[in-house]
Amino acid sequence: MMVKVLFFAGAKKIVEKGEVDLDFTGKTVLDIKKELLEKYPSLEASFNSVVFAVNEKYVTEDAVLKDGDVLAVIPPVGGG
Amino acid sequence: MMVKVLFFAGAKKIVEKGEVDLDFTGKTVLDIKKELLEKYPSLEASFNSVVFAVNEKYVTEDAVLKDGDVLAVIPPVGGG
Amino acid sequence: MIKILKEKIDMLHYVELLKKDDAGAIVTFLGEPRKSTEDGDVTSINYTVYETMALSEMKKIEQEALDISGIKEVIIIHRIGEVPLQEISLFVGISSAHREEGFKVCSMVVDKVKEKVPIWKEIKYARSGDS
Amino acid sequence: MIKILKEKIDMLHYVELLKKDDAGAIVTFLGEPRKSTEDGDVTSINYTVYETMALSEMKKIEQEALDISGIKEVIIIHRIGEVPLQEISLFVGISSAHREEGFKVCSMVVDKVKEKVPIWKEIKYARSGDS
Repeated sequence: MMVKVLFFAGAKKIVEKGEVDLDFTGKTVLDIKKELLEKYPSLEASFNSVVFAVNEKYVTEDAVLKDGDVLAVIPPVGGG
Repeated sequence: MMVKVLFFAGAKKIVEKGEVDLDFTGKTVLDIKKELLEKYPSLEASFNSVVFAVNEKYVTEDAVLKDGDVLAVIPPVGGG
Repeated sequence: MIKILKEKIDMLHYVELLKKDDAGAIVTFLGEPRKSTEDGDVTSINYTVYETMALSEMKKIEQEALDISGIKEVIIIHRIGEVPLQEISLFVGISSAHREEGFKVCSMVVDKVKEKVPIWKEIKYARSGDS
Repeated sequence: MIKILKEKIDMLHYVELLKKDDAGAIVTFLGEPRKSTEDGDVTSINYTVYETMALSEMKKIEQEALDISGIKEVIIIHRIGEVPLQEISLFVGISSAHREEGFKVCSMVVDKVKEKVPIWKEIKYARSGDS
């Protein structure tokens, strides 16, 4: 299935783009996290502190993804 | 000794003036409170909730007055 | 800075004075005459003051706030005379390094102003006259 | 009301919108880029945003605040892009019947904005370039 992955802030700088379309064979957010780490090993340090959102809602890593979902990799936020 | 007494808000309306000079024969704020009640019996109800200041500083009723002091009768304040 | 004013409080002017390079947070409180159903038709509040003592109490409150760690600037302005609904009667502004002490100290200053500063209000109603 | 803006936040405009006949208290928070000695020569902060999600998180925070008793109006404005020192990056304004809930809810809203809204800052320095 296809999942769109969005990167922001530090993660965006490492990946050098804001979004990628990923042909994803796993099931959960944790699976895709592992797949992203294989694809972009330099994300490892920042992945200790990221959280994820699916379709603009925060999710835990056991959330199940479906075809067409938009997954956002959210580094520690810092508004204000 | 002479003490100037200042009235504000509700107490000022009852006494119908903002200040009186009082030839005072007692010693403490409590003494002058009693003397004021004799002079203006209609202050009684409001005197349950007033506090006093001498020379612009809050005092307790056992504070000792001296000649020339300015005593302010302070009804419950309500700034803001 | 502390002030007792007869005219409208120019909030923006005081907020500009609160801005500092090393302050990350500005917390302000604006008090206004309020109309509540139980009060009837309030149109304004008339504030009277024991001015010399009010200034000295406000000065004390300002100093206590400035003595707290992280507080960069303190402004307390009270308007007196007749203040209509939706106009500011009390402005308290605190600038601080971080927001936590800003909220704490702003709330503390407002409490102290309401508790200690000799200012009295008289509610004005649309129909009857005074309270 | 919630907004994400690229231009300067016109605080006075939003404070006017907070004024209500039945509100006695307005508490505002202004966040600004801050210069601290350990940071070096900060000149501005550049804020980036995941805009659609940020708006939806801000909407939730606004609604949670409006659901609290006594809260009359809630305004949350975040500026993005490059914000210099002494300019407002975040404005939160709460109008309420009484001051107690105003302070509590304003502080709560600021905490939630900083915790939940996907906005990131990148500090800009005078000499070197980026952080």
